Amino acid sequence: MTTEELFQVITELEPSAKQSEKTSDRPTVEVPPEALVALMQKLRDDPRLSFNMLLAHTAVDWLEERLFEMVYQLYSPQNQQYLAVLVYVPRNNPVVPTISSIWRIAEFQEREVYDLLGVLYDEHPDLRRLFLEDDWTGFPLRKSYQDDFILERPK
Amino acid sequence: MGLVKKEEYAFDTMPGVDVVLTKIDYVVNWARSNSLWPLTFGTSCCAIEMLMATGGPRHDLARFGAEVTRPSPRQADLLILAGTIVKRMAPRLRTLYDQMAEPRYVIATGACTISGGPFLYHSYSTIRGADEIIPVDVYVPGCPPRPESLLHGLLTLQKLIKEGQTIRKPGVRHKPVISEIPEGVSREDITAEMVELLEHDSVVNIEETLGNLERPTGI
Amino acid sequence: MSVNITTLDERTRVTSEADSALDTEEYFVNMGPQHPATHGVLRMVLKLDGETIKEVIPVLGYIHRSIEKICEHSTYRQIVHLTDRMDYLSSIMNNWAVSLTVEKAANIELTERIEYIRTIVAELERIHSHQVAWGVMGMDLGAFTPFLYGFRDRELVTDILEETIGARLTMNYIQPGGVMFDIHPNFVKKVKEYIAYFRPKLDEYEDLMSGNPIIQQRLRDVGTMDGETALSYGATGPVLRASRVPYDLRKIEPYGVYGKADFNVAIGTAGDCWDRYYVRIEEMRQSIRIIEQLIDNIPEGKFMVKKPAVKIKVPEGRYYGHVETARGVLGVFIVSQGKDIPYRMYFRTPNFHNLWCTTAIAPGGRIGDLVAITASLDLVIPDIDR
Amino acid sequence: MNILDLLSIPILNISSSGWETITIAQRAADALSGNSIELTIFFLILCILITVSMLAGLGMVLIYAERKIAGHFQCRLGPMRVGWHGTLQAFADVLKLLLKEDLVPARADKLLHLGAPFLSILATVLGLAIIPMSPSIQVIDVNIGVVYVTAITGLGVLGALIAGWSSNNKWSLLGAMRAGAQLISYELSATLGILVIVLFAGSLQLSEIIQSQAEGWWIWRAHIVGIIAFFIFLIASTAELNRTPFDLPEGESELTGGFHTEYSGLRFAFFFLSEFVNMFVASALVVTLFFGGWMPFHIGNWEAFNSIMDLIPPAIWFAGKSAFFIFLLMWFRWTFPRMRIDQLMRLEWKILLPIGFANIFLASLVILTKFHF
Repeated sequence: MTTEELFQVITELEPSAKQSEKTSDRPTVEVPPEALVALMQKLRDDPRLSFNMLLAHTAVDWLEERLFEMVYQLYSPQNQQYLAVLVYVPRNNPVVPTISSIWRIAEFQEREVYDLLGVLYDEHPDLRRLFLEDDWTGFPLRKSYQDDFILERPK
Repeated sequence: MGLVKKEEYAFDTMPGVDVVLTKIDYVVNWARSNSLWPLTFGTSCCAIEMLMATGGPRHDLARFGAEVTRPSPRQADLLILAGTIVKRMAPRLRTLYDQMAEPRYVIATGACTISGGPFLYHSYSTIRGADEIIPVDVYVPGCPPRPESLLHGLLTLQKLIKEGQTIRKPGVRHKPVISEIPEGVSREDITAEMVELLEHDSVVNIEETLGNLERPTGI
Repeated sequence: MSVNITTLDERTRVTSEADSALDTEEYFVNMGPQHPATHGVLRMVLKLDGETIKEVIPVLGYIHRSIEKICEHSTYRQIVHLTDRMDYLSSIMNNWAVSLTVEKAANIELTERIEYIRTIVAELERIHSHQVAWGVMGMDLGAFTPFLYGFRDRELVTDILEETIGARLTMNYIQPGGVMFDIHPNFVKKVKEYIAYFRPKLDEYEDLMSGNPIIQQRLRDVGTMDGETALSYGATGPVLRASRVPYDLRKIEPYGVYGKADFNVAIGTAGDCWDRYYVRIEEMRQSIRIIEQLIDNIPEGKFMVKKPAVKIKVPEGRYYGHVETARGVLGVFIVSQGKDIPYRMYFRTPNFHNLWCTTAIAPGGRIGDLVAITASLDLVIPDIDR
Repeated sequence: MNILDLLSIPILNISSSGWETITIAQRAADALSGNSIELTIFFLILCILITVSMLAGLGMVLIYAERKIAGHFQCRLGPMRVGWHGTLQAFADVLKLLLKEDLVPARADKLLHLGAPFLSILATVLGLAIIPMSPSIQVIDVNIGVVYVTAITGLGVLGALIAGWSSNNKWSLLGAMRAGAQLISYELSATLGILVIVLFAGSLQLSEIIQSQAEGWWIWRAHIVGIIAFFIFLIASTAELNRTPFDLPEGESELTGGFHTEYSGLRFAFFFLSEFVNMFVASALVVTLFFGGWMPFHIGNWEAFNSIMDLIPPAIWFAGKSAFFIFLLMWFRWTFPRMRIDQLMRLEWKILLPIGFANIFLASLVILTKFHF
């Protein structure tokens, strides 16, 4: 399946998903948060695509654009095809629907993103800190994170 | 040595007591230094090189009688800190140390445990040196140190135990601290003070320690 | 909308009380952070009924060293040495993952020699990693001797690697743009000697562990995981392959010179602990095959196409690259703004993903089964926490 | 009475003094009836000395042996630096353990926690007392010796159970429960194994069991039945000793230390010591029941060979045979992995116990039909 065919199938499945203009080395689609769960479900279950593996999920903090970019890396063993799904949410109200009902691992990847970047997941079954203590304040991977403990590397 | 301190007044009027007590002290220290059972504890990379490879056939920690790794801190004498200590682990490490029975010794291996190592800068969670949490007797540098270094560290610790020079009090450091010496103080003064501190700290009254510390239970 | 943030205390509160004297009561027990079976500082809160496991709640973060934060302030060459310390048993392969992604992004052409050296060295390290996994599996099941046999043979691999690289564990060898040093003149000879030595030793491993009826009892039909579950939990590497999914990056999208080597992908049939154990043994055999085919054909050429002093700049964009380490797929996600340091760096580590399989397969078993399962997943904790 | 008289007592005379067993307790009673108070006291002290010195001496020797044997099994050397080839290693270990701080967890049951190790070591000492080490070295010879041994082993379980329960630690409790379940279960099989020999020997007394093997050890004479009983007893006693592959109560990689997780110093040393000395007691029992105890090795009517064998003192025979079984137990430990708790129970209740019962039935048939040698 070529990349063009892939995008064709995806827009057919979910009209709100569109090819991303961001530079990336994988085929990338952008989708609004509301349509994320529906798109993911179809990406996994559609026999033409069957993206069975959620390889990675993380988020990028774009401080200047005031956005969180949620990245989902998918792989389809059947077609040997990679796909990256991007979702943008505003930085002041970062809420994304959870996809842990589709891939079990998403539950834990989402917990990691919540822990380090403070993105909240709607309907998440067990949203709590993963690496840091429950009483930790702030989200360290945010670009705006301030902590007196951190030592700067001398130039 | 608690034994010595407690019995001192009862015996010191008798002639020849010094010799006897020194001999007892020697035997006790000999036993302690030759039977260092490490705790099965390793946090990261250094654990492979320190406890596992050093305990392995080529380097064979058993030659020094230190291969009996005890998984329970109550039965261990030696805490080999192998790997980074992070903020979340620090209170647990303190608990582990508190759960160990006296006499207990600590060897800090690897750059991370000594200073934070490669995770020193820009890290929001790495503790910069395990000796901020528990007293450390011997430092073994490297990232990770070679097994031979740990063997050398172990022999150094044995030597320290035989000389009665181990550290029992948190906050006291064998680590050389390079900083500006204030005016009016000479290097010799500092050395003398450190020697005094070390001598003072190597004497621990077991009765007192038992009475003062409430020890946490459970793992 | 319902965002509900919980804490560990709430999660581990005992809810059921025994109704009568004959009823059993469930209780929570902490396994770790200091526990011999967790190979480091993993903590698992177990909900037990007697000895039967009802629920496993892994609690992480006891070795969370904020590598991703440090990466945002480090050049790509500095990042390579941080990856050593994630999965220290496949440090070379971790280096490779970063180098591969950076090279693809920055369009760095490599010589044949570099690819050959990288492949051989990585396979040597895969062997040594599986040796440790094999030995530790024995130790967790209560047999201490395999552990020492594994380390006996591992020492010889580290000898070979040390001669070329200068380090025993955290190699820091593969760099963006080549390898740090050319191979030692003795390298080819010693690798051949080692293969001749290790091939019969593999049979000894099988004699000592595989054939033992107690090992068979402890591993067979324990922690069975089908392919669907494994994919859903994001498992990769030997864990996924044991569940009958032949997903091996070395075959699917060959990097290095894996495309030129003839080897098979070992897969299991049942997906139990035994399969995961045996897939590793078979992978050692396949690694030997790969090395044997490549070792005589290392071409001449440069071993480093970019000088170490040159700061590599990655053009703006998002890059995802991955390699097959000894424990699964290590993915590297770089968001670059065109500078010599990344804007955001994310590591998709194999152990983080493999770990969560325990929550699916351990309940219903005994404590002894959980120990077998964690041993068969072959977890390296700093790789989980990063 | 002077010191030379003491030397003439057969106990210090290493040569074999016939196969008639005279226990030390018996000697003390004789001395008392002969109105020789010094001799009575001497023998009573000897009783204590033998058990205690056996406990300490054997403990150290076995600890050293275990570490050295383990080392050589694992392609390394074991202790080398303390004394010649590490011979003083065990002394250093024991001395260190004696001088180590004795901790009681804050919320533990103090009395029981402190007492449990003594119960454990008491069982071991009592077990040592009944072992016939040669015709003249046996502290006491109870006429229900076999029943006594079984009862004493039960006492050892109590030590482990109390230790685990009183520590107020979940891992300890799990270990204690495992110990209780395992030891009580395997006690049955061990007893069934012993019973076969009791049937053949016609006595419960250990010295008489040995006497009954004057014409041949039961492992040969009771042929199939004896061999089955031997294997059942060996497996069951390994399980009772908590040795690999049955070391579940301590299972380091599962329970961190099992019932003795919370013990340190002297009290841990007691558990440690009693575990090792129990190994000797079990081996001694195997030897006594199946391999003729201190009887020399005889082959049919090879008179010359037999008379050479007779020259070796019985104590040496006994020590040699026991050492072999101790080595076997160590071999097990450094080869086998650990079983799982349900597999352990299945092995006992579904395999060993039925075979044991069938074996007893078979043994009765063999005895009735006089089908043994």
